[in-house]
Amino acid sequence: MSPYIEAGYAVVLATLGVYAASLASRERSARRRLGTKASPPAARPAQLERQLLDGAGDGAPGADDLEAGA
Amino acid sequence: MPSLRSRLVTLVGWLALVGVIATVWLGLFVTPDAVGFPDGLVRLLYVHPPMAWVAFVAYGMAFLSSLLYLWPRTRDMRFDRLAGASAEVGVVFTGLTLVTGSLWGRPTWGVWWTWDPLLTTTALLFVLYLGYLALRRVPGDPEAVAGRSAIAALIAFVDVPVVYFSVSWWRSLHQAPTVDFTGRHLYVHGSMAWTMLLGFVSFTLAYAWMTARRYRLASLAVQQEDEGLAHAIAERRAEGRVLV
Amino acid sequence: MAPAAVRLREAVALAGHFPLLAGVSFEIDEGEVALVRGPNGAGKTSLLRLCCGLLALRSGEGTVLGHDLSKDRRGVRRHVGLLGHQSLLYEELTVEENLRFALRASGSPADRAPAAVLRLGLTGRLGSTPVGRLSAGQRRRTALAVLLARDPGLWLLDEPHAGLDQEGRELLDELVAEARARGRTVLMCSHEHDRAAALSDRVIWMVGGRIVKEPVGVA
Amino acid sequence: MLRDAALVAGKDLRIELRSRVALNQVVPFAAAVVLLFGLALGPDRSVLAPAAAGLFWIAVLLSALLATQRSFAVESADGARDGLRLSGLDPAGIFLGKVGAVVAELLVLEVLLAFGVAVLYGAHLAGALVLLGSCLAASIGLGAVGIVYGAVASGLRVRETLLPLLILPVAAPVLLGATKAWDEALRGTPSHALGWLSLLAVFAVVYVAIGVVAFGPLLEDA
Repeated sequence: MSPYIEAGYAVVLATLGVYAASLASRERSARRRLGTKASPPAARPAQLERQLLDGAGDGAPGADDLEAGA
Repeated sequence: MPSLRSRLVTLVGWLALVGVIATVWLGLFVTPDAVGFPDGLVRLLYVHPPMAWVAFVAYGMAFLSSLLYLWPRTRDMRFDRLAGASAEVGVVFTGLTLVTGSLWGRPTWGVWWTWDPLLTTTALLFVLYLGYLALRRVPGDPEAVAGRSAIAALIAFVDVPVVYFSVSWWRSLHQAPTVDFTGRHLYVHGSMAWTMLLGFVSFTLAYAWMTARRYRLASLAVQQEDEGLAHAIAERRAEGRVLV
Repeated sequence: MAPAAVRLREAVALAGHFPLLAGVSFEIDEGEVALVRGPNGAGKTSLLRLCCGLLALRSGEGTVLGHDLSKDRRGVRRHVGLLGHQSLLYEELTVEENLRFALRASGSPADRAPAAVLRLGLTGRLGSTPVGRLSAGQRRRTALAVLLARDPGLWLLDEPHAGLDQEGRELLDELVAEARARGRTVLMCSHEHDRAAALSDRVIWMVGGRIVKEPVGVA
Repeated sequence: MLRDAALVAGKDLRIELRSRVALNQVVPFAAAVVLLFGLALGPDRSVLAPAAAGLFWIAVLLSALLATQRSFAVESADGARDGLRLSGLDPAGIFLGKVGAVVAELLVLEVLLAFGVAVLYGAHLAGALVLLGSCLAASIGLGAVGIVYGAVASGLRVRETLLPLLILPVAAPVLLGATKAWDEALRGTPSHALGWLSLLAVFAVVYVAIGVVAFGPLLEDA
């Protein structure tokens, strides 16, 4: 079998593997920076905005406690 | 307990992994050599066309979500993140399309690159979407970045058919030997057809899994920015109180 | 026309991630001249840019001359004039060319241009020199001439006196007084406290991106 | 909208006449590119003449990049960009006006460059109708893509490096179509160029349409 075939398969598998690994590691470091559990993404920015303005801070996932009554 | 969505993503991930391994195993060892393709070159057909197909799907998804973002009623930052994620995965697969394409060309015509319409278009797309990704990375107000990127994705995708037709016209003038990559006119033995189909399905699943993970990564980044924003507004307020 | 020319409620505007305005609420009636005071970086200029639709409203509500800032911030621009630190003019074009372009672009009649040029003393050779070769003060007068010729419903003046000579400042005071007499609304921010205060019906204090009551001991 | 377009085009062209950047810098740049091709490919006419169309259009493509960047540099002086937003001009009008100005500059450049190429490469210009037609369609296409991407990249510091990377791949079909149209004309078979002219026309229409729709939001966000 021509060596080009193995080369082709090897390149495909290696690249996809490396990319998948990079996704996983980038996600781990992002979570560590956030210091949160593996929770789903937080409320959308607009929603977060409203909570923040009226200082409710009702424990939306990922949003830590904000000083009330700004 | 991870939500239903992330469990679904994990499931897709495993399915993709199993599918890819099966395709490789079938493609390299089980399926027979095909007539007309010297020393087993047909086996690249299980890998190369799916790469091109997934790249095209990825850019189509980026185009669609950009359109949805631009349409005022359906405007939502999640579409912007989806477009970015899909385009990034698309660039990875486009790169692989080019590599496997030239690996195909080398033994067949003794040259790394033939100006074949499909490959040339893919090369142009590779550069085009690298530009798109570069544009996305330029810092700025989230809405501004999203708006810019959506329009760039719009332009890039509209360019695909234009480039393809102009290149194929151009190539047809030179009548160079171009083997039809999708191997349509190749007599496809039973097991080969299944392997090819498996290749398409499993690489598409791989694309779906990667895009989902990249999307979640983008959401985390946004969440991190929002934390910063909340902090910034609180700080800004403190600046006010100190003077009052 | 709605009584309030400008009405903002809890308006938030961002530059990237920095909150320029962190919840601003106030109202200005039509024909009123309001002065915004406060330390540097309090968000005065951002407030003016928000009112002319240059700055996007991230959250909260805002209407200017009946136009809703969150939905139709481009619509408000024909009725608003901004005199800022930058002249917003093309340096290669002459004073008259800039004036003509600005007037025709905003759809105002071009016949008011000569009167404005005369009033601002930009006559003769000055009128035909490219703006790039003018001094800062003369550029400010040219921008003022454009504003006077357009005579929009809402005048937004960002430290208008800066860069003008003594004669220019007196001229500016007259123009603001005349605009008020014509029922135009003026929102101005300035560090020339006594001079600006004399022109204004009301003073608004801004600190940290918000409107505050009368702060103690703020310069 | 067309009234605004004429106003903006007039303003851009007046600024160009006053500052003469296109004439004094972009045309010499194109001439330099054409000369460099001559140096690179050697003086042999049998090599240069057949390649004349391709070299001509690469020079035009690169010049179009400079012209569109110049078109946006005009707005950046002293807040003129905010002035444009505040002017209440219809964004589609601003887009068409700026494209019109760039197309006018490109056409002037192309006419001058055509003689340059004829002289330097010894290509004899024939089939003038096809030559002009392709110049017009290609220039409109290039102008439209340039101005749209110019607006996309305008507010950014990395503008100079990002704009070429964005525009060139998209403009590839224009380079292809225009070169082929010119080849047919120069070879004396202008009728064959019809297909390529229609490609250029389609490209121009598509990207002008995208520009008219997209320019409003783009002007706001940048």
